[in-house]
Amino acid sequence: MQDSVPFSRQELLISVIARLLTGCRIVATGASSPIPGAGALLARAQSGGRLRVNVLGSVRNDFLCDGGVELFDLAAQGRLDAFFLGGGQIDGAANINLVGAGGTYPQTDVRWPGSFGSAYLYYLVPRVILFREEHTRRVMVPKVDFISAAGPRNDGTYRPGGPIGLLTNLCWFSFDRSRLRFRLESVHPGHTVEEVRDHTGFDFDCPETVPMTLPPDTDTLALLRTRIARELAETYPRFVAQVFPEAQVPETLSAAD
Amino acid sequence: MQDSVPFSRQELLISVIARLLTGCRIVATGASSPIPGAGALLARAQSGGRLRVNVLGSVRNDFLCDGGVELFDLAAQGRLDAFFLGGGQIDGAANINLVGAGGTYPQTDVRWPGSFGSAYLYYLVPRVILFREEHTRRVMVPKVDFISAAGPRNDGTYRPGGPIGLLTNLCWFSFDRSRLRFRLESVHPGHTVEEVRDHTGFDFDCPETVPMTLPPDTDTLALLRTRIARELAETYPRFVAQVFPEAQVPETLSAAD
Amino acid sequence: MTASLGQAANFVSSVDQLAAQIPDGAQIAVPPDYSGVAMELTRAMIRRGVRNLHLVGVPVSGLQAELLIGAGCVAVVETSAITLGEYGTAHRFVSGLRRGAFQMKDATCPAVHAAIQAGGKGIPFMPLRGILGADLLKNRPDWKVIDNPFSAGKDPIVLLPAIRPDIAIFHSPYADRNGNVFIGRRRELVAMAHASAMSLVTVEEIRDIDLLASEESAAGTLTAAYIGGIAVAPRGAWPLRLWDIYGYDEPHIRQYSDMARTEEGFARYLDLFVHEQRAAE
Amino acid sequence: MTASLGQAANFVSSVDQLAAQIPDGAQIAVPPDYSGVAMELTRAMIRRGVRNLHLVGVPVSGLQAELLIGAGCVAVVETSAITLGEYGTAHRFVSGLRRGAFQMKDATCPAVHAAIQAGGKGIPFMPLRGILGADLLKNRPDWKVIDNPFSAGKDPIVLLPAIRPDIAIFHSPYADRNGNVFIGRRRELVAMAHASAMSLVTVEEIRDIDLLASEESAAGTLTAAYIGGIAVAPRGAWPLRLWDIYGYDEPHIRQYSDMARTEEGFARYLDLFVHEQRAAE
Repeated sequence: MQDSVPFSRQELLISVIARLLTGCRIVATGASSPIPGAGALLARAQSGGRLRVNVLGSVRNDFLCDGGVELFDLAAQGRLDAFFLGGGQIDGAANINLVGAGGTYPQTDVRWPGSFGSAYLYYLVPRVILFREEHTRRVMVPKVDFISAAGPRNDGTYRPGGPIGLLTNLCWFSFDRSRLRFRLESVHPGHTVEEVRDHTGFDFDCPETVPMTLPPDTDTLALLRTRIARELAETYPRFVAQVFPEAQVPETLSAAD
Repeated sequence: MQDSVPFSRQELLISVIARLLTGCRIVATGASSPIPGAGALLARAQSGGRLRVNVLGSVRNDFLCDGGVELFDLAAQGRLDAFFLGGGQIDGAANINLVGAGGTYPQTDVRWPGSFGSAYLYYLVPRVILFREEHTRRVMVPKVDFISAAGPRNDGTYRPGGPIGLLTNLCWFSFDRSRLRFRLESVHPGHTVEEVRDHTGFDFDCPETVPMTLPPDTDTLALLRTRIARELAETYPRFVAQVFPEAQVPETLSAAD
Repeated sequence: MTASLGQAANFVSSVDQLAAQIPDGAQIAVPPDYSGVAMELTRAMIRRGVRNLHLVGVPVSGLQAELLIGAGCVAVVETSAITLGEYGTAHRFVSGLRRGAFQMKDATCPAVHAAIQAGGKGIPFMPLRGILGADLLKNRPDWKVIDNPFSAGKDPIVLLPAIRPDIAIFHSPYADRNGNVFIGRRRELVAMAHASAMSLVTVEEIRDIDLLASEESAAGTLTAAYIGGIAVAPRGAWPLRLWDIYGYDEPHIRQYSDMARTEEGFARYLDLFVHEQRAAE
Repeated sequence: MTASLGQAANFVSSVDQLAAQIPDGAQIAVPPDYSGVAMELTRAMIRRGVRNLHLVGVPVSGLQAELLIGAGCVAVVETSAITLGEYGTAHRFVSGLRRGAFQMKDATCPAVHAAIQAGGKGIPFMPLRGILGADLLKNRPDWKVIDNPFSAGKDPIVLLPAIRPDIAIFHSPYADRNGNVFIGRRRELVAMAHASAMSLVTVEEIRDIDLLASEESAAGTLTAAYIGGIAVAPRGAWPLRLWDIYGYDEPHIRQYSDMARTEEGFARYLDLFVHEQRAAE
């Protein structure tokens, strides 16, 4: 690493997301998604204005005017290039569960809010990035208890979209659409392949040598800590205060001066 | 006739239409329809504000805000109580033709603009008033050459709407939904049943005694020639100038004073 | 509290009068927490003791569903999620679900939108891509899968039956003197109103203007023809946000989520913020 | 003529540049005569000599279709009507139809709207009530009738395949500095833009504002993401009306209808008002 600037876990994830969005025309992020939101805003800043970003919950970064359905229609029109989905459970076939675990549906032992738009966007958006910070065997399960949105199955179903991979606190898996399996592409600095194996409940492909996830460079960190932090603060003030404590200072000062 | 005020052919038609709209909640009129428009505005004035009227082409009498599709959606929702349809040809089964006559479709000898919304509204709006001033065997044919919108057929097809009757320069026919035939209800003042027969190419039911169409009373004529004429003038200035020449004078005067 | 404003217009009633217009067993459509939720009316509905509602979140719901479920007003919940977002867990929803207190119809956002649009278009169903392979489909016998009749090969596609609620319920910044309601770009409110037999709307205020008078203002208007009643309810979305006009009352929603952990706590919340409210007016 | 305004913004081009973006054989969606027709762009298209267009009137067309048909630009006409209203007969349409100069796909207004909405929703088809028993259905093999899968008894219903035009073309009063276009309550323009791969728009002017900045103005806006190009064309709908901003040039349209009775007359009209136009600029 030529860059000696230290960076946080969140900054790494944001920079990875921004790289995954290279070349996109329209990207949207959903509710309670500060890291994907920051990643999308960073990708926009680095795109020279070619990327449009829609941050759910933002006023300034919301270019839609046709109500809640427009994002979904955009996806079906083929205009939405990337979106983010998580899951209370994610399995090795890339099925995701946002509904509940244990027990018998609908009386599950644990209940999450619900599937939101996953059962649709997952099928239509070409670059779905599965994003879940917690990387444990509780989340990364052999088989989800309830399929909110199914992984690709190559069964001839109309499906222009699907996961390109899964990003967690530990690593980045790509998803192989022909083999229908995750493949470990890189492990984040400070973590190991063994750690990933220990905390993953599903089987995945693993090359002999797994590179380290490329850390953000100095320019990216500087951009992130200034302009991106300020853009994000409109929607996620608490996240920005916590992750980019210095970014807010100039704003507060200039407002007070 | 207790009323001695003379009235025009158009005033009679307008007053008949207003009576046919009694009890409606929402009525719409289409393009190039000054007489239905005036009838609807008259019915609104007489409803004490309970009737909403949408006059296509009007700005002041257009309460829709959701684009061109809203009128059609209103109809399918069951909210649009009455609408008007005409036809280059109308037959005794209440089929209407707005496309063309003679020759072989699409190379018909005569071509009219097209079916517009008839193939839909005719099926969904409970009180469709067929309105065609010209009452000749050219228009009132045994069988239309092209069915833009079909008359009711009692074949189990979903059809909450359909014609309540046919109003022309000569008479008012009701349409009998069980017999699927027109019935001569009244002949306009100055015309006869024989005249109607002579100029109608289709067979219709005819009672032994056919009453005269009820003419507009003095109050109705007064309302029509003042407030209604002024309301209509926004959309149909030339019609108003021709049919209600005196209605415009006060406006012009007051504008000049 | 609200009856003094806009009384001249005959479509304006009180929040309690609106609540009285909602019969037991009604299917009601409600918007998400950020889109203008009629919370004051929701409290009035609980006070009136409405029962057996079929609640449709268009496409999701939150605190409004929580309160109605906790107060025993709801028989069916049809939604793509029930969430208080970052402000805590929807305990009454989770607890009611576990006890089987209501029928759960889990959906996905665009499916609710499409079914509501089908309702507004008066068509019996709407097709939608996606969903295939999801367990949602197994648990929605009302959703059907057919082979796309326009496809040469095998091409399964989901058909969603139209949703036609009895009543759409929401809160907006203002209505005009003729009962037209400003909805801005929240077109899900328009879709809900078109699909529903009528809409009951609370507003911050009635303005002495005509929203239909200009192309600019008409563009963001729900026309009065869809409205069954309007009541003035200042800060009527509290403790939720109203667009960019006022924000969430975060401490209150967190307090709610804390109290709602237990049935007793929830009952105390109702006493404090719903039933007592009437006495305070 | 138009290049001098708003040149700073990189999405703004000239009317002729927009015309050059429309390839031969393109399926283009156009609004009715009262909703904002890009007539200046239409004249530029004729000058550029575009051929084999598939013209979709959403849901009808008028003078724009007349000119394009008369000038030999059109291979397919899909519409619920072609009409000049009270201003005369659409002679070139009628004459072309008689000569079999183009394929005619007669429709009914709500069917075009529904098919365009299906295009915008990315669904393969949309069901619609009505139409059954009409000869329209006989002549539209692309429309299918199925039995409503949600009905217990026999319940035939028409399915319309989605329309997904290559280009939506219209004229609006103004766009903002970011390429967002004001469309007011003309939501058929939004539906067309959503369904189409891109939209080419002419405007009276570019305003130095941000239409997305307020809920009020955003409500009447088509967001820039759908736009493939904008050109400034003052009185760009002439001789047609632009909403309530300017009216029809009635004498001109009557003159058109008179001249268009014969092919020679129509050719003279083109010389006078389309081809000569370029020299005059």
